[in-house]
Amino acid sequence: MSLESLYQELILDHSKRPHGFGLAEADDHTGTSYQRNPICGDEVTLRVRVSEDGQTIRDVTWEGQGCSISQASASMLVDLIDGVPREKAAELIDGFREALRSRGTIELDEDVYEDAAALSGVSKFSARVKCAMLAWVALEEGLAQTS
Amino acid sequence: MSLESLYQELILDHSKRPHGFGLAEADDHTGTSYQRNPICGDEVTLRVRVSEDGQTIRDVTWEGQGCSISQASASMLVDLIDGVPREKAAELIDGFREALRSRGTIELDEDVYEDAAALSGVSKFSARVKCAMLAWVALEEGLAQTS
Amino acid sequence: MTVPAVTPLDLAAIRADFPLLAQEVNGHPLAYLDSAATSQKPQQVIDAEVEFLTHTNAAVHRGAHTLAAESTDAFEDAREAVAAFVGAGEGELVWTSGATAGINLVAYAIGNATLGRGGEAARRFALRPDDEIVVTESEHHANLIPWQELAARTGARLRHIPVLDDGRLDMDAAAELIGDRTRIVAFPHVSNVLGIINPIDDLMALARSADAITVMDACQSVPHLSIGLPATGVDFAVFSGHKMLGPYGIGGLYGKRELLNALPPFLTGGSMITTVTLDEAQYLPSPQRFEAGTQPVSQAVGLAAAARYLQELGMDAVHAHEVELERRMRDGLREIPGIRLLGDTDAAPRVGLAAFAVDGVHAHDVGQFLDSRGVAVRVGHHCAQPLHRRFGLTASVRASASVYTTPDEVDRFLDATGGVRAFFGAS
Amino acid sequence: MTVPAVTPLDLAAIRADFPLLAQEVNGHPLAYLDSAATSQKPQQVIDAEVEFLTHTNAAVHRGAHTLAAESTDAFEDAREAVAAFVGAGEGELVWTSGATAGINLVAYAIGNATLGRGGEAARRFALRPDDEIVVTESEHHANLIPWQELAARTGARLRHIPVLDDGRLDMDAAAELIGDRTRIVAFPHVSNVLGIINPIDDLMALARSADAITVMDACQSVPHLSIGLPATGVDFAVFSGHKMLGPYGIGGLYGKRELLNALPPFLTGGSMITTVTLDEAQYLPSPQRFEAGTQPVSQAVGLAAAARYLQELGMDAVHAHEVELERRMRDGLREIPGIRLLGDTDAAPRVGLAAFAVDGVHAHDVGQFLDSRGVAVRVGHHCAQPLHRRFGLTASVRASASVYTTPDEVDRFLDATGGVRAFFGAS
Ligand SMILES: Cc1ncc(COP(=O)(O)O)c(C=O)c1O
Ligand SMILES: Cc1ncc(COP(=O)(O)O)c(C=O)c1O
Repeated sequence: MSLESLYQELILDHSKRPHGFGLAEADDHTGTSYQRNPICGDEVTLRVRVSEDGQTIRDVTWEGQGCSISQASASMLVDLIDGVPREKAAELIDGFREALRSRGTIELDEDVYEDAAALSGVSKFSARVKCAMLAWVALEEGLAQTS
Repeated sequence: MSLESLYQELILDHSKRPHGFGLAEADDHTGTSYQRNPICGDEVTLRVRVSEDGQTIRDVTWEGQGCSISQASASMLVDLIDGVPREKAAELIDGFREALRSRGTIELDEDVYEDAAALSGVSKFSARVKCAMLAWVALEEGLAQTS
Repeated sequence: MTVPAVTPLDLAAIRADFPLLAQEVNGHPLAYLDSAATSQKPQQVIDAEVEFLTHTNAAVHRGAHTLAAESTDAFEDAREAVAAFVGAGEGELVWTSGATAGINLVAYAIGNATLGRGGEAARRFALRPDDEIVVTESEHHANLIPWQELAARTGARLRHIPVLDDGRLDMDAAAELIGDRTRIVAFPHVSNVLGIINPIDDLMALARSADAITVMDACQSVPHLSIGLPATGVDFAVFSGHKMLGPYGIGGLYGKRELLNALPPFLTGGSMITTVTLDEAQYLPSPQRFEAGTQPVSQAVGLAAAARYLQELGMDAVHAHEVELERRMRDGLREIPGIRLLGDTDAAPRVGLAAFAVDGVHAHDVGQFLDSRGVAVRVGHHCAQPLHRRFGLTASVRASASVYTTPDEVDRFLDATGGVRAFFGAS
Repeated sequence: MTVPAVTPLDLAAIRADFPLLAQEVNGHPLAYLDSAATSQKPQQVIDAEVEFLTHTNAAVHRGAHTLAAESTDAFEDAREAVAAFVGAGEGELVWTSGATAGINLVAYAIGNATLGRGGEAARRFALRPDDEIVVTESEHHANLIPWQELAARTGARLRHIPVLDDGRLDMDAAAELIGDRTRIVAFPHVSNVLGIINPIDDLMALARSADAITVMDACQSVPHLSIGLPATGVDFAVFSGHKMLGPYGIGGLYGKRELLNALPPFLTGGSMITTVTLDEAQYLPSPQRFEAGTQPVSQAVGLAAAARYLQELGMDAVHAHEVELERRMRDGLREIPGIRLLGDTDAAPRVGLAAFAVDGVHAHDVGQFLDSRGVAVRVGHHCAQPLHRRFGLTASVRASASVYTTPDEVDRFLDATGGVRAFFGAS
């Protein structure tokens, strides 16, 4: 595995100019989760807002600090998840987790995962999988609070 | 090391007909020590009586149960130590300990140790050294109470 | 006990895997009959550890570099393999340094809960004075003293299920003992002295009706039986690597995941926390919560190799082999005058070991005599003083088998044992 | 710091002893600079363990048979060798599964004394509410959380000696902190992040004037310095085998004999008792008192081989070698723009490690980049979150040397580090 396949341009770009950075106000329709990678101390606080009927994701905002993988992953998640139905989000999270844990055997589909598909390469670096998962686990937990 | 050099006739004889078995009454001139081998549960309770002036050993009695080495060693000690000056007893104990811990490099002198010299072979069986030492440690502790 | 039909073990092939067994002792081929104390290790286990140490070795869960990642993978793969061997699921297998450490972990963690550690979730573990902890009279000290100490620290009372003359647990007494006050029931799956497989379903039924926490000492069963720990229903179970063809310094604690995550930590330090300030720490879930500090990484890899080795033999075949040897041992010992077997009953299933006393000859002397014939057995109280006291003994002789033990070794053991009383002139 | 004149290490010969170091990583020769996390093991250590397992292996302190006796001798000889390495006398070296376990042992034993265990002799250890335990801000979690937990269980208060901007301990603050209420002072001999050798004589003087129990974390000093633990005056000290060229799963607890014999046991189980009834147990003196259950026997043999290996190199030569590498690392890092060294002072003696942050690039990314060049470093908080917080960081990069580290490896590390910011476009 080359370093360049891990740190694709797209990833470095997202990590430097992250989308959705800065937490929106909390209200009755938001769920918030704080996740931390115990190994390196990387952290993400992510807030997800759902529609009135709870069925659709309205927006995702977050704050945190960490390596370029964890920051880019959060940023890419924001792009992907905004406006998506709740069920679809759960599927996306599951698929993302499966691919990341696959030790390089499952590629994320670009048509489905958009920019986040660039994170496929992380699955070959098992020590970095947690970094990429941080925001997605936060989303999962945040969503669970909004049901 | 052959089994026969460990279990000499003399040792088996002493173990079957031990000398000094049966505790004498305790009084102002006696010291008593209980010793136990934690590995096998062998135990010896030994009582030593000293002369009025405390300088000479008057008699040694004991009770206990255990392997033939531990029983024979106590019995041989009784023969050797009865009537010996306190200081001499301490020397004998030290010499015995040194020989037993020598892993076969030091032989006990028959002229000094009498029957107990037959225990020299035990020093080559490191797992059995504790068995042979049991009564001697008890004597050391018992004597310390009579000073 | 009915033994399922299985392919018998290929003993010649197995023995070729154990380099130590080929040696001579005192001029005789070694007959190693002390496997219940510690087993020998096949070349596969040694090789797995050496391979790890010479090609992969680095700190796990801690670095981004290649060797660290490979080591972490090897370490967690090992956990999966050992967990699978005992049927444990994710988060249910904690590495310990051995069974003793595992039981202490549970006992101290309960003690910590009693002192208010672990917050709300841990309340269910807290003991009150007059709560009762029930053990058996056949306990190895490892599953006895930690509970004595916990009782002494918390004011709980320790009670015990007596052993019958034939070595079985007195289950009537157990039914009386285990009741409303019982908070913990700790028991051995298999006694390391009697070789009897205890009726754990009955014990579990009693414990469940009392809503007690159950702790099973599986030291002498995991290496010898096909066992699925979750299916037994026990809350916690422990075993040691060195008794199951694996390395020293490693063992497993199985626990129901929900319980492990509610239990406060025991050992604290690195790699088991999320956030640490100078004043307090937040703990990771199981298993990391209980794995403070650098873990026995190469040993985990070795233990996984041991589990795979056993799995390939097939635990049913292992058990059938060992039961046959036990039968041979016990039948043979019964023929020798002046032998008193401990737990000599056919009314209970067993593993491959036999403990006995020789009339007029101390166990230590018996062991020494057998050793001079190349036969290695264990003598002493086998860390079960109360059980020996129960039978009026301070020490016994124990012969125990493993996958590599041959009928011929058993015969040599029997033959030598037959000569003991004559040598020592016991009448 | 003055370095004594010593024969320099023969690096080529040393490297030939470490099979793992010969490999390539990501197309580059491996430069293993993560020895402070865990060291690599020389063939001599691996061979000693394999030799034991294939020729001697049996349960120790427990049997009369030949292998058991030989194993016991090997185990106790190993203790003597490791004790000699750190200057410990008879009964002063307790085997543990590692430094973390050693510190927990002391902390829990003190907790047990506080709960009344250990009788009269143990009273001196009992803590009262408002007693104080003093640690440092530079602690590894292993020497912090056990004391937090002990404080939480006993009502004692935890206090800490702050770290100055340059990484040294604030000894003025220490002099203020340590006083009448201080019962325990725990400190690292060498910080695993800063590499600074702390002024332990001064700390000991303060602790002694307060009559406090002293506990030294010697994890990062024993592998790197010539050290006689009794001469330091500390009451207890711990170290880990795997950081000193030895196996995982073993470490040492040094303690003054008289204190060890007064301390109540921690782990309980087999082989640490004299008499056990169903209700209570009597304990052996140190070291057995603290060695419940089957010990890491082959690992003890391996650790003794590691101690002999280091002794043959000469610890003064080892230290001189590592100090030179440290100098080279730190000098080189100072030249690279955007690097912030932690504890970059020449006012304190040091061991061979350097930790730093790279401006605009997260430590994880730095580590990944270096790994792609074959350079293995550690990234993260190195189990010292409070110390990182002190410097306003959550993570850093640490390069650390051992006996086998070459100047060339350091240069390759420096070279690679010089390219980090450009790769990640940090401005
Ligand atoms: C200073 C220090 N203390 C304690 C420890 C803990 O040692 P172990 O993980 O071997 O128990 C370490 C190593 O991680 C250390 O560097
Ligand atoms: C039944 C039983 N329980 C517990 C133990 C303790 O295991 P370890 O010494 O490996 O911790 C043993 C072995 O000695 C045992 O046979």
